[in-house]
Amino acid sequence: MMATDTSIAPEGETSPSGGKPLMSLKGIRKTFGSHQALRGVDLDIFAGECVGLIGDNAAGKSTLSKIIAGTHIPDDGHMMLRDEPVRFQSPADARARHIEMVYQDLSLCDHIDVVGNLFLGREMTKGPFLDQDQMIKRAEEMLARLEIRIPRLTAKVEKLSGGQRQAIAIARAASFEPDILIMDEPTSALAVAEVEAVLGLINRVKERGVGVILVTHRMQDLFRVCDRIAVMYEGTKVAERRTQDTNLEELVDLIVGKGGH
Amino acid sequence: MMATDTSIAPEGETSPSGGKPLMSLKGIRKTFGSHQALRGVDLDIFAGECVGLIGDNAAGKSTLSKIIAGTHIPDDGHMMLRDEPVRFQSPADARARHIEMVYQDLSLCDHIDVVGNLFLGREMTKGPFLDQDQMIKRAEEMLARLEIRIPRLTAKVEKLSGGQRQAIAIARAASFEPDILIMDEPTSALAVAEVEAVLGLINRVKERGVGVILVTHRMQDLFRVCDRIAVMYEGTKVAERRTQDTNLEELVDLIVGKGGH
Amino acid sequence: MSTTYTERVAGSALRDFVTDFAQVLSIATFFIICLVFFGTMSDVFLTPANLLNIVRQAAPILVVAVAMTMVITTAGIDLSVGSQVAFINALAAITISAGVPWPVAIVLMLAAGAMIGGVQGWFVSYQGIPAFIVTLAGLSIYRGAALLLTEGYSIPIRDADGFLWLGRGTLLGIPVPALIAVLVVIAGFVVMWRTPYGRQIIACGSNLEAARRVGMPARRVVNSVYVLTGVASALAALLLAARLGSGSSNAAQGFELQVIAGVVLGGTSLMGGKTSMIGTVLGTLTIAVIGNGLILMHVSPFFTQIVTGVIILLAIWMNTRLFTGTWKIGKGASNG
Amino acid sequence: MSTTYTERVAGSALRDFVTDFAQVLSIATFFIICLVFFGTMSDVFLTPANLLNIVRQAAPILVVAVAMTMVITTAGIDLSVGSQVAFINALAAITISAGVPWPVAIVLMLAAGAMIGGVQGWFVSYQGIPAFIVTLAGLSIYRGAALLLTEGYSIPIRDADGFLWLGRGTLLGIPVPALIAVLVVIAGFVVMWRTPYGRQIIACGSNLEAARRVGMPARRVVNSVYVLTGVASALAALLLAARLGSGSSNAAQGFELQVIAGVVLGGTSLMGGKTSMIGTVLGTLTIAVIGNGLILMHVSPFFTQIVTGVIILLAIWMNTRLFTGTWKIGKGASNG
Amino acid sequence: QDDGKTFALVQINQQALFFNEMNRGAQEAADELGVELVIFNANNEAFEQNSAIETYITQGVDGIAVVAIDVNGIMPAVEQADAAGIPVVAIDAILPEGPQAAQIGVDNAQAGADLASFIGENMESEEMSLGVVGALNSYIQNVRRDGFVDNLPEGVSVVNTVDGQNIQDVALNASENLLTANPGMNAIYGTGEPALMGAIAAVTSQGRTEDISIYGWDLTEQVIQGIDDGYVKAVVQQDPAQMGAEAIRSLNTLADGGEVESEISVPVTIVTQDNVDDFRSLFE
Ligand SMILES: Nc1ncnc2c1ncn2[C@@H]1O[C@H](COP(=O)(O)OP(=O)(O)OP(=O)(O)O)[C@@H](O)[C@H]1O
Ligand SMILES: Nc1ncnc2c1ncn2[C@@H]1O[C@H](COP(=O)(O)OP(=O)(O)OP(=O)(O)O)[C@@H](O)[C@H]1O
Ligand SMILES: O[C@@H]1[C@H](O)[C@H](O)CO[C@H]1O
Ligand SMILES: [Mg+2]
Ligand SMILES: [Mg+2]
Repeated sequence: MMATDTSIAPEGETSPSGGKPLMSLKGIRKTFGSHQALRGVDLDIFAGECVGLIGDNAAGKSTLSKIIAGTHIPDDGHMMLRDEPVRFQSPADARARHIEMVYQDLSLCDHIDVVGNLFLGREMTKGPFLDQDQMIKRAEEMLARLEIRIPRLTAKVEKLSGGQRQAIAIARAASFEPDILIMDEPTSALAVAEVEAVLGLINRVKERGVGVILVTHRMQDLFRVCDRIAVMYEGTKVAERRTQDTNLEELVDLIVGKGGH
Repeated sequence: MMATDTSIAPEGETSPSGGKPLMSLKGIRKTFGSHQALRGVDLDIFAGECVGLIGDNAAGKSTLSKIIAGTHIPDDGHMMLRDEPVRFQSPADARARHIEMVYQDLSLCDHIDVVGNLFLGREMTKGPFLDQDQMIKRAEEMLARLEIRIPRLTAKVEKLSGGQRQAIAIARAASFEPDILIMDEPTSALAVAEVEAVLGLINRVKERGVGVILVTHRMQDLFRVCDRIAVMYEGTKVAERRTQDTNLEELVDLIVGKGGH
Repeated sequence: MSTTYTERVAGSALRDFVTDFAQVLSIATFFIICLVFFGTMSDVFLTPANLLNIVRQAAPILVVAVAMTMVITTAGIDLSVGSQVAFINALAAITISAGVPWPVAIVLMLAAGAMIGGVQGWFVSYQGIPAFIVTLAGLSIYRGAALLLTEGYSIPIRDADGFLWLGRGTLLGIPVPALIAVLVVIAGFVVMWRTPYGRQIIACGSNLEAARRVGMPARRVVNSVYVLTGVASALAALLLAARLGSGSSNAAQGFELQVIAGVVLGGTSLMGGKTSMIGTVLGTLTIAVIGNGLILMHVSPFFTQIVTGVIILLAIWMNTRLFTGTWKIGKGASNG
Repeated sequence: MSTTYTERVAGSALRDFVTDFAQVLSIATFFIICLVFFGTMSDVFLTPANLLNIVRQAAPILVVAVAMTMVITTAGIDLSVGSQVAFINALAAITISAGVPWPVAIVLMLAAGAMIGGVQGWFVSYQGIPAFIVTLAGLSIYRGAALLLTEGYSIPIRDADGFLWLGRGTLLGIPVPALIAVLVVIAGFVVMWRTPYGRQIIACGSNLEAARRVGMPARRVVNSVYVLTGVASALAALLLAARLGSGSSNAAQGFELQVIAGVVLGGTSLMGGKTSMIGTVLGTLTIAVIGNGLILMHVSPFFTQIVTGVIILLAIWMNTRLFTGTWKIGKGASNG
Repeated sequence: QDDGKTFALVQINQQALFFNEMNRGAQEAADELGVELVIFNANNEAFEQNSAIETYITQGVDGIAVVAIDVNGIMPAVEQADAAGIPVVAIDAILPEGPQAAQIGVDNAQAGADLASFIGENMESEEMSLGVVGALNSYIQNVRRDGFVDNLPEGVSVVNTVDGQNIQDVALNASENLLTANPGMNAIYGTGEPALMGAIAAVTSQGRTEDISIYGWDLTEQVIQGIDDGYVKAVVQQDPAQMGAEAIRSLNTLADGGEVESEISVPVTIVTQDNVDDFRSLFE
């Protein structure tokens, strides 16, 4: 049933640093009802690199990402963070370990304003009270870095455009010094300039030593930021390539199962 | 305040057919609270052509699309459908005129199964009852055409992956012989093969004489299916180009306001 | 390099079934436990006479619960049903006492119920006022109207044996109210399960804007479910009047909470979209069975309220743990 | 080719304000209309004595409404508050009658309230049982417990003048219950408006999963709001006991609906996330004012319930039309 | 004729004939005396009664009559009224020691006991097993239940007590279950109008009029029918209209500076087939 790519080069070789992985997943499985979302997946993430996670729709990319972020608890498998076994019971556990995620569904609170969503779960306070002024000031910086324009930071996010909402989710995850940053299709609703800004952001955080996982269907972006690309198929990881060793056609073939050349 | 591109060639010239437009918008305005989402937009859609609608995030693309689909009622402006003035009070009015839309937020009912969502508002019946068998049969065909795999058609859509959900929204809008098909970022969550399927679908329906409006941030797709491209900026239409007369760089410049060369 | 591509194997369909129907399975299990428990504790409980008794008593609640399921499925609520029952029940007694032939009175009452419900539904759907507020106002208004009509008298219904038969008679050995309730339940079940109208109700509760966008007459649908609670309340009022042989403003106090309790216990979600007509029936009957069983067991009336509450709570708790699979030992036991 | 690029001009901020606060503005307007109307109809209405009267009478409801606002903001509900009030109110009378010094009794009662609320909250948040069912069971259980404690009689509180002062005394000319209610309201307002805890409550109601995903202790927060309704109910029970000088299992029947009505009238949404503490205060006071005004106007008791219901309904209707801008004539009047 | 006096009657609810009759009697007396009467309906909420009394005090009415829900809880309001110089009289429910000027009505405990001894005097067989349909949420009815049960004669056993909650249809269900639960039971005692109505509907609709005897409180048309048919044996009938009238007359006297008896008793009658004819006119 397991079908990981056995012919791929051993771990050390695909890693950019040759060192120990920041995070390491082994044999991750997850079943929903009768549906095997993940059928035993291994994945390493190294500090300062970006791993692209690609695959057909419903291949299990989001499920795997959520497991790393503590949102789902795997049915089976092991996770190691800096050589230490971890078992996240909730996203709070993962966040405490500096793992942040941009969710595909964004996970915003529609009834809370832009600032509030940016600082959700990490509100700035002055004494026992929210420090709204300070948060607004920082929020402006956070959004400016993503080149997104939001006229009224105290407007509820409910009414914002798709791209504006996505930018908020990205700014929230990226702004609090994560060690591991998981981005599940972060640029799907963004316009050209904003996509550039996000790709720039990824390259910047990589330089700071952050390990990034980028789930995306935009193949051309992979080659601009990723060091390594993992391909998923029907709940398994079927291949892993260094970006410099592969090309678009190969990846597309791998995704749809015409791989293995 | 109005800032449409006045130097552009007159209507007839950008139209592929040289005939009358299928639908024509004039001076469309829409304000939400203090925010001018649309500040007077003109747009024509001709039968058998695909108009690309692009622009920065929050430029007003979705708002304009929703007005055509009857979801928003414009504050001001006129709409003509086949030379006849129309004023939609609700999406039902637009649907009655064979205008279908794929919404950016998908507009699925999470508690209803896949088949039910595909046929939402157009259930097949046998006597007074839903004809579930018939619907399942047709649903399989609808989804197969988009190359999407959904194992259990009677599963609630709530739990499906992002791409699966988007495919359902597309299949729903495209399958009922629309005259005008509006697609608001329909491929944002789709994998490579599925995107191809949607582009193929657009070309197929164009051949049948459908007028398609495609809102997208994936510039490369525009050149594969669009005949004409309208660029929006801050609630106005700032430019309109025939696809064959423009290129990627020009479009990107137009979007961010460096246009007008 | 060669990679091995394998397709997923579909797991047991039973697991999907259990997941999809967890709430109904849970209330069904608990219902059966109740039957067994009370059957063991009391000789009388499982006698046909007593079981028919329970269904007859539950009939008015069941009838309204069916319509309430639809209202709650649209993410609405109708708090006014008890007051509507009191009002129509009083009006029916007055109408019949005034000499109007009872079949005509029945039709008039059902029409009055539809009208009352229609007005409330209009405020909810076309005016966008929260259903809770509209029907809370209704709760006050119709109870007041019942008071005003009867001035506190309970109005006897005489010389209308056909009418009283509705509440007290039997057909083929089965109490008429029970038969009527069963018919209403079947109709409600079929509507929700297999008709476009039922689909519209679910869609409106799941995502009202989506329902509107696909061209459904969303407002009309939302309006209509309140018409249904109105008609159902009128029917329940007729059953009660026929059973009591009188109409009184005192009838059906707290009725709304009993009805809603049955619906929610059955798994229909107050947040809309999630619905189960079978669940409603089981939920309503469970509450009726507990009430009946405790009396049969001679539990002191000072304890009945406590015991009823505790049983309901523990039941739903036990079953949540059983069917959502969170009872797995060790990891995965907590969901966060 | 040259294209003209212009930026949007920001419209009037007033429009945003009106849109953002439509519901509070609406209930505030209506509250003022009520004051003016009853002031005109009755000489006594606007006298300080009567106004203080109203606040004192509304105090127990206000106290619980503040906590209820938080519960409803999390998309929950607490139907058991009336029964909790009855239970604690009876317990308090018994405790004080038994010779426990009243300050100790107060602390014990508040702790008991916290415990009751905590248990209910645990079922809701950690066990995932719908709040409606849990607290409906609570409604039954605590009313039953109160009955059992008192055996249906009322228990007088004697020789505890300090305690009775809480319900009857004044401080600087203002009734003590009113002062307590004002303090609770201010605390509630500040918490919801400007503290991380208030933000967590809103987040849990708006999108529970999102709140969890950003690392908020979502379950603990949901649990905690029920602790607050428990404590608030205990406080209300003490105010009532002190005002009535007795504890009775009959106290606070239908209290839960009054509380929830005030909260919902004030614009807090039963679907969660949307909250307004000022709205709650205005909503609760509006209902109190209508009750008081109708008595002063000597409206026949047969009509009060009808009139109350109609006023509430028409008020909210008028205001919905006024503030949502749907009153614009002609096109745009309908939103679909 | 009009000397501008206003009296308030603070009522429990208006869903039973009893209270409405009381209101009618009070209104007739008020009309007779040329005073204004305002009635407040508390809908069974004890603290609403206090609120209403406070409001009437601020408004400065000339006298208040109250049918208390919570006899202890009403006292602060009564004391407040007294402090404001407004006379208060209590109807039906007996208030504890306090400044109220008069207690009008029935001794419910005594009347309950009287009905019990009536049963003792008229027992047809040695044994009677009896079920009680009560209203645990009504203080007055609890008093009636205890007064009755505590004084039952030899040979009568209470097999079961159920709670009808003072609501007819609840009482009906409870009565039906009572019948099912106790096949050997041969009598029912209903402590108030809704309870009695529920018991009657249960017994008639289950065809048990042959073997069940019904006792209870408060006449209605159905009860009279039951007496005629023979299965309702004896019912305590109060004279609520007179209670209301006495209350207003007393208040009027008090407001004029006069004095009234501190206990004004309005006697009850135990209605049986023998004297039922006297009461038929009430319901015409
Ligand atoms: N909570 C859930 N309950 C049931 N099934 C689920 C759940 N979450 C995911 N699934 C199923 O697991 C499979 C994998 O979903 P996942 O979201 O991981 O796909 P994905 O690779 O992210 O796809 P996409 O590219 O479309 O976003 C899908 O078939 C989906 O229906
Ligand atoms: N219902 C609404 N209420 C208030 N403001 C709205 C509403 N709908 C849209 N807006 C505002 O109108 C502007 C245009 O939004 P729109 O969704 O049309 O942008 P868009 O061009 O589709 O952007 P994107 O590419 O991000 O999807 C945004 O600033 C948005 O906040
Ligand atoms: O005293 C009253 C009446 O006697 C009537 O039975 C209704 O309820 C009781 O409280
Ligand atoms: Mg995904
Ligand atoms: Mg958009």
